[in-house]
Amino acid sequence: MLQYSPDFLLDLYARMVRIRHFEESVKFMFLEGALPGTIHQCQGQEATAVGVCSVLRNDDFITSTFRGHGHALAKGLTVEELLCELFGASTGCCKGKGGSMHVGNMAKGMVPGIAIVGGGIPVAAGMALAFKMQKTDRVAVSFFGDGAVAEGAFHEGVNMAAIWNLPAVFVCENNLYGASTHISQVMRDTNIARRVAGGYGIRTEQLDGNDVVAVHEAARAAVEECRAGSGPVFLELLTYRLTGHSRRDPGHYQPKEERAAWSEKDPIPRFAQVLRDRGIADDSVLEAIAQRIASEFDEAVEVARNAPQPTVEDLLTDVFV
Amino acid sequence: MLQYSPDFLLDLYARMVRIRHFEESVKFMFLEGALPGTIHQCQGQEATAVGVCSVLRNDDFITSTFRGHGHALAKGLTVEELLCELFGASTGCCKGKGGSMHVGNMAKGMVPGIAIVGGGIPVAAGMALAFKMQKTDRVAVSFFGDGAVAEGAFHEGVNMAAIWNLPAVFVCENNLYGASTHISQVMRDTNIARRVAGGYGIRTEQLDGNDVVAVHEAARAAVEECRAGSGPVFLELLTYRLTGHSRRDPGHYQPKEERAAWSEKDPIPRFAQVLRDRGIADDSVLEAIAQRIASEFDEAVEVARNAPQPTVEDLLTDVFV
Amino acid sequence: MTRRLGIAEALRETIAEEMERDPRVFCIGEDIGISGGWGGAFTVTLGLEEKFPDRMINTPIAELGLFGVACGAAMVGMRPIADVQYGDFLFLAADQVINNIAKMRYMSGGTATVPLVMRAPIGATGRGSQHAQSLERYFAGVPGIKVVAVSNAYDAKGILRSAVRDDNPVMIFEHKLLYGSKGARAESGAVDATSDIPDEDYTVPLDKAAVRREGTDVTILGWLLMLHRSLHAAEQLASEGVSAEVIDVRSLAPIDYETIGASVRKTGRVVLVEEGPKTGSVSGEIAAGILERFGEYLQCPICRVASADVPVPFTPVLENAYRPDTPRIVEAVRAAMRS
Amino acid sequence: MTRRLGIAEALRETIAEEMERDPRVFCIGEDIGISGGWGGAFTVTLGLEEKFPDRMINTPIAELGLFGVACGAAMVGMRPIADVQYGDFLFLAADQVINNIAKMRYMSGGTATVPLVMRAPIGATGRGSQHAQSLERYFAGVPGIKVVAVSNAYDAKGILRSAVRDDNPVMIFEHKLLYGSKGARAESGAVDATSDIPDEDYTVPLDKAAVRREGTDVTILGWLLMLHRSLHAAEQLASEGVSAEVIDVRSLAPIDYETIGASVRKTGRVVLVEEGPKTGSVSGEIAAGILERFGEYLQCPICRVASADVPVPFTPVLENAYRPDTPRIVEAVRAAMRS
Ligand SMILES: Cc1ncc(C[n+]2csc(CCOP(=O)(O)OP(=O)(O)O)c2C)c(N)n1
Ligand SMILES: Cc1ncc(C[n+]2csc(CCOP(=O)(O)OP(=O)(O)O)c2C)c(N)n1
Ligand SMILES: [Mg+2]
Ligand SMILES: [Mg+2]
Repeated sequence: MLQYSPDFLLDLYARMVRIRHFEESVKFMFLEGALPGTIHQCQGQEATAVGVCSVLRNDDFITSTFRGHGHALAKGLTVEELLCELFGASTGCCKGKGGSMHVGNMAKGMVPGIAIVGGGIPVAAGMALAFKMQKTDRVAVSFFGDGAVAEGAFHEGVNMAAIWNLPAVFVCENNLYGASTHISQVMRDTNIARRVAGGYGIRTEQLDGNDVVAVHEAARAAVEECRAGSGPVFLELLTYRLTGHSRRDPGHYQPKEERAAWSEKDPIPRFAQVLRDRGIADDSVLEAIAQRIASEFDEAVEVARNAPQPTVEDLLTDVFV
Repeated sequence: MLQYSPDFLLDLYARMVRIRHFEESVKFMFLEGALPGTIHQCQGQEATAVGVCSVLRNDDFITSTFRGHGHALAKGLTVEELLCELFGASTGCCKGKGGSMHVGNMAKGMVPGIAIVGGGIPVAAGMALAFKMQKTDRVAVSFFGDGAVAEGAFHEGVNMAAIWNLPAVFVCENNLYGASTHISQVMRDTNIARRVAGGYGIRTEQLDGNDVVAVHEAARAAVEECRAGSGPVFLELLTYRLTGHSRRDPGHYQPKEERAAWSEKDPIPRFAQVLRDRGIADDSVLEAIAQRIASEFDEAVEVARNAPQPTVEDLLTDVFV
Repeated sequence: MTRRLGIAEALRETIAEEMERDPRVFCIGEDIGISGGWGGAFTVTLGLEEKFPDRMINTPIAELGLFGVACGAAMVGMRPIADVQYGDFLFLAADQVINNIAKMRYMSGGTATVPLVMRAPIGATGRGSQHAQSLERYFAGVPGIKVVAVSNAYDAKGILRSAVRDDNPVMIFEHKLLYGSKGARAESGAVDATSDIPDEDYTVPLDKAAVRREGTDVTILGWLLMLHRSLHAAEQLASEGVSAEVIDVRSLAPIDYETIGASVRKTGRVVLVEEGPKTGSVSGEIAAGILERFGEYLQCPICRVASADVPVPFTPVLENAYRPDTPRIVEAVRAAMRS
Repeated sequence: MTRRLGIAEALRETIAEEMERDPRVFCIGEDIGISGGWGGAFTVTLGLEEKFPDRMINTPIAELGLFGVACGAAMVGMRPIADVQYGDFLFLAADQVINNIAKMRYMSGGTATVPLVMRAPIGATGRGSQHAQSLERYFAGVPGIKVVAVSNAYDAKGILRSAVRDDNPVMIFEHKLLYGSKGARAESGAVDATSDIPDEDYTVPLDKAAVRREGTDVTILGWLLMLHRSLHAAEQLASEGVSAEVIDVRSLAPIDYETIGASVRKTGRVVLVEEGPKTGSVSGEIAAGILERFGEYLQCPICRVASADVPVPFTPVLENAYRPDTPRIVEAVRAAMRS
C-alpha cells in the first residue's frame, strides 16, 4: 500500500463514506414516507463499487442492477442527480422516469440500472464488443450479484465475451444471498470464481470484497488486461449486505451470527482503521470527511426536495429519438 | 465385451442399421418430393441414440430435438408411426400435427421433439424432479447438441438438476457443428465435459460416441447412478453428422479431410467389424439383418403412403384436454 | 361460516388446501419457501414450507429454466404451481411458456398433458418500468393457455382451485395493489379486494365473466385494478344519472362473449378499461370481438380507456398520468353517452 | 436503371451498401457469416463475410445474449443489424427486446439511444409449430420499438435503409415464403415478391402504409404473405364486380391511420387479413383503432380473416386449413358486401 498517495486513499475512503451516508439517509427518508416506490440498498458493499470504479475512466461504461446507488456514486454521478431521481424530479439523472432501480447517466459511463437479474451482463458484453470494433481501449464493466450467476443471460453473455476476447470485466458481488436465498441452495460449488474459470476458460479471481484496496488492485489488473486486449476477466468479490434486500426487509433469513461476523468486516470502519494505523488520517481527519459529506448531502436533499416534478406533457416524450 | 450375449450385441447393431436405413430412405423420399416440410437427420450418430436408449426402460423419458428420428427409433417408436408422422398422416405418432421436428410418443417415454435449441434440457430436469418427488427410480434423459451448450436454457436446466441431485442424464451429442458453426467458434474450451464439470460440479464424461458399446456402458453407469440417487450425470459423446444439417445442405463448411476421417469412424461398419472379429456374426448374418430391416421399412412405407390424412375438423382438436 | 380474507391470504390458503388434497400439487419459484423469507415477492406462500417441506421448490433466479422444469414435471404426473415474482420476468420464460407449455398437447397429437398453473403479479406500483408491466396482452392470444385475472379474494380462491384441478396450462394474473399483502410487503396505493370466503369447496369457472354491478345505459369492461376503478367510476356516474353495468372480464382467454354480449345487447354502449398501454391491448381484441358479434347493437363506437403508449414511468406524477384513473373512466363514459 | 431482385437479394445488397456507407453498421446473428454456410437461415447475408470479415459477428446459439449484446453495442455508438434465424426464437430474446432495447431511452430520461435493427423471418412453412409463428402481435404494441413488415423487394431495400439510418430500435418482419431464397434454401409454396430496384439511394418511410391496388367498394388490409393473397383475392373479386382497395399495412407500429382512414372513408367496408391466430392479432388492434377513428364511416362491422386459434400444425392439409387463403378472403369480402 506504500505506493498509494494519502490523497488517493482518503479519496477512496470518502467515496465509501458518501455511499454509506447516502444509503442510510435515503433509508430513513424512505421509511419516513418521503420517497416513493421501493429501494434496494448496498450498505456493507461500498468497497466493491468504489474499488472497481476507482480504476475506470469517465468513458468506460458500467452496467448496474436494481441495487445501483453505490455504483452510480462511484462512477461519478452526483448525490444531487441521484436524489432528484429518487424524488422523481425532472432534474434527476433520468428525469424521474427511471427511479431507484434504473439510475444511470450515459454521459458519465453508466447505463440506466437494469433491474432484470443478469440482464446487464450481455449488454456489457455488447458495449465491450463495440469498444473492440471501434479500436478504442475503453472497457465495459458489469456489476451483478451471486444470484445472477444462475441466469441464462449470465451464461450467454460471459461466454460471448470469452470467445471474442472482449474488454469486459464481470464483477460478481457475492453477498451470499439472492433476495432471501442463500447461495448454497442455488449452486453445487459456491466458489463462483472457480466455477466460471472452469466453465468459460477465462481468468477469474476471488477476493475479499470488503477490502477496498484489494478490490482496487484486482480491478486495475483486470482493466489493464482488457485494455491490452486480453479480456475478459471475472472478479468475485466476497461481501455482505448489511441491510435488507429491499424496503423494509428485516432479513430474518440471515443467521444472527453471520450478520455479526460480517459487521466486523464492514469495509468502512476497517479501512478507517488502516488509515489510522498507517498514520494517514486521525479521527479528526475522518470526522471532517464525514462532516463534509453530510453537509454536501444535506444541500443535495434541499435541492431534491424542492426540485420540479415532471409535468403530464413529459409522459409522452423520450420514447423515440 | 465378453459379458454381453450375442443377441444383445446383434440387437444393438440392428437398431443402428434401422436408423441408418430410415434416414437414408427418408432422405431419398424427401429429395424426391414425397415428403413435406424439412428434415434434420442423424446419419453417423446412430451409436449415441442406440447406446443410450439401450439402458432405458419404457417408463424412463427422453427429450429430443429437431434431429429426433434416431432417438425416437431407439426409444421404441416404430418405423411406421414415425413415417406416418413424416407423411403428415393422422396415424403418425403425433397425428400429423407434430412433424419431423416434433416426433415423440408419451406412452413410450419420449416427449415430442423440442426444436428450440436447448429447450428440452429444463424439461428433462423437470421430469427428473417429478420422478424424484414421486419416489420412483425412473430417469429422464435429455439429448442435445454441442450447439445447445451456449443457450441459457442449458445453463439453467443443468444447474437445477445439479443442485437438486436429480435423476437426469444429459447427453450432449458433440458433432463439432451447430448448424454451420464449428464449436471452436462458440466456446473457448471445446472440451465440453470438462467445462460442465467445472461449471456445475457434477460428474461428466467424454467418450467416443461412435462406439455403441462404449456409449451403452457409460449410459448404464450414468443411469444406475441416477436410479441410486446420485444424479445428475453429463455425457459428452464425440460424433459426427455424415449428412447435411437439414434438407439439402451440402455441408461446404465441413473440410473434406474432416469428413473423410469421420467416415472412417462410421459407427455401423465399425461395429460390424467388431462383430465379425469376435465371431458373433458373419457377413451373411449382417446381411440378413439389413434385409429384415429393409423389408420392415418397405412395409411401413406402404402403410404410411396410404395412411389417412387428418381432416379439416382435426385442426381445432388437441389444443386443450 | 365465512371469513374475510385478502387475495394473498386466499391464495395461500388455497394452495395449502390443494397440496393437502392432492400429493401431485407442488409449488415452484424463487424465494417462495425460505424460512425467514417473505413467501415469494408478495407473501402468497408465506410459511408453507413448514407444512410442505418437500413440495416448496425454491429455484435459483432462472425463469426460463424454472418454467421448463415446471413443464417437464407437469408432463409426467405432477401438478405444479409456478410463481414468477413479477410478471415482467415472464419475458425470460416466454419460450418455455409459448413454445413448449402451450404447444405440447397439440404437437403431440393430444397425448401430452401439461396441468400447470402459472401465477404472475402485474401492474404499475412505483417501481419503474421493469417491475410494472401488464402482461395479459402477451399471453391472452396464445393458443393452448387459459388466461384469467383475479380481482377479489373470493375469485382468487375459486379460480385457483379450478386452475389447479384443470388439466391444461392456466396463467393467473394477479395485481400487486390488490393482494392485501401485509407487513413489509404492504403496497402503498393498495385497494381493498378482500372478500367473505365461504368454508365450502367452491370453484369459480375459468371461462366466465362476472357482472359486478348491473346497469342499463353503458357497459364498462375491466379486470384487476381497473375493475375497481370502473366500479368507482360507476358510482360516480350513478350520481349523474348514468346507469353503468360493470363487468369483470376475468377470463381473458377464452373471453366470455355470452355474458359480455348480454350486456352489450342491453346497453348498446361499451367502454373498455385496461391498465396496459392502449396499442396492442387485450381491449383491442375484445373491441374487435364485440364488433364482430354484436356490431348491430352498438349505438356508438367502442371506447378504450388504457395507459399511454410509453414504458411505465417511475415518478408518481407520471405513473398516475400514465394509467387510467376514475376521472378518465367517468369522462369516457360521459363521452359515450353523448355520442 | 433498375434490376429485378427478390427480397433476400435486396436485403443482402442493402446490408452491404449500408456497411460500406457507415463503418458503425455491423451484422450479428447465428450462422450469418460462415464461409461455406448459408448466410443465415435464408441466405440474406450470404457471402458478406468475405467483404466485411470483421463486421459479421457470428454468435453462439444464444438469442437472449445476442440481443443483449446488440443492445449494448448500439448504446455506445454502433448500429447493429441483429438476425434471429426464425422469429419464433424471439421469445428467448424477449426480455432484452422488451425490457431493455425498447425501454432504455425512456428510462434514461431520453439520454440513451439504441439504433438497432432486428430482422425476423416469420410464417408457417411446413416446419411444425416452433418454426412457424407470426410474431408481429408480440412486438407491435411494445412502446419504444418501431415495427415494420416487408412484402416486396423494393420495400425490403427502402425500409431496411430507413431502419439502419433510424436512431431507434426497429423490428423488421420478413416472410419465409417471400424471400425468393434460392438453392438449398428455396421454399416450397414460395410467392414471387421480386421488384424492380432503382439504382438511386431511395428510402421507404417506417410509418406509412401503401395502397397496392385502388378500389371503391371495400378496403382489404394485409401485410406479408397475406397481402399477396389479398391482392389475389381482389383480382378474383374484380371479376365479380367488386372493386377492392388493397392496402399493405406495412408499418405495424405506428399504424398509418391516415392512409387507412382515407380508404375507409371511401369504401366504408373493412376486411383485415392476418396470418397469425385471430385472437390477440394485430388486426384486433387495427379494427379497434379504425372503429375509434372512423366508426361513423363504417357500413358494416369490420371483418377479420385470420388463422385458427391453435398452434401451427405440421401436416400440409392442416396448415392450409389453419392459415387464410384466397377463397376465405374472397368469401369474407362477399359477406361484407352483403351486409
Ligand atoms: C430476472 C429477475 N428475476 C427475479 C428478480 C427479483 N429479484 C430482484 S433482486 C433478486 C435477488 C438478486 O440477488 P443477487 O443477484 O445476488 O443480487 P443482490 O440482491 O444480492 O445484490 C431477485 C430474485 C429480478 N429482479 N429479475
Ligand atoms: C433457440 C434456437 N436457435 C436457433 C435454432 C436454429 N437451429 C436449428 S438446429 C441449429 C444447430 C444446432 O446445433 P447442435 O445443438 O449442435 O445440434 P446438431 O444440429 O449438431 O444436432 C440451429 C442454430 C433453433 N432451432 N433454436
Ligand atoms: Mg446477492
Ligand atoms: Mg452439433
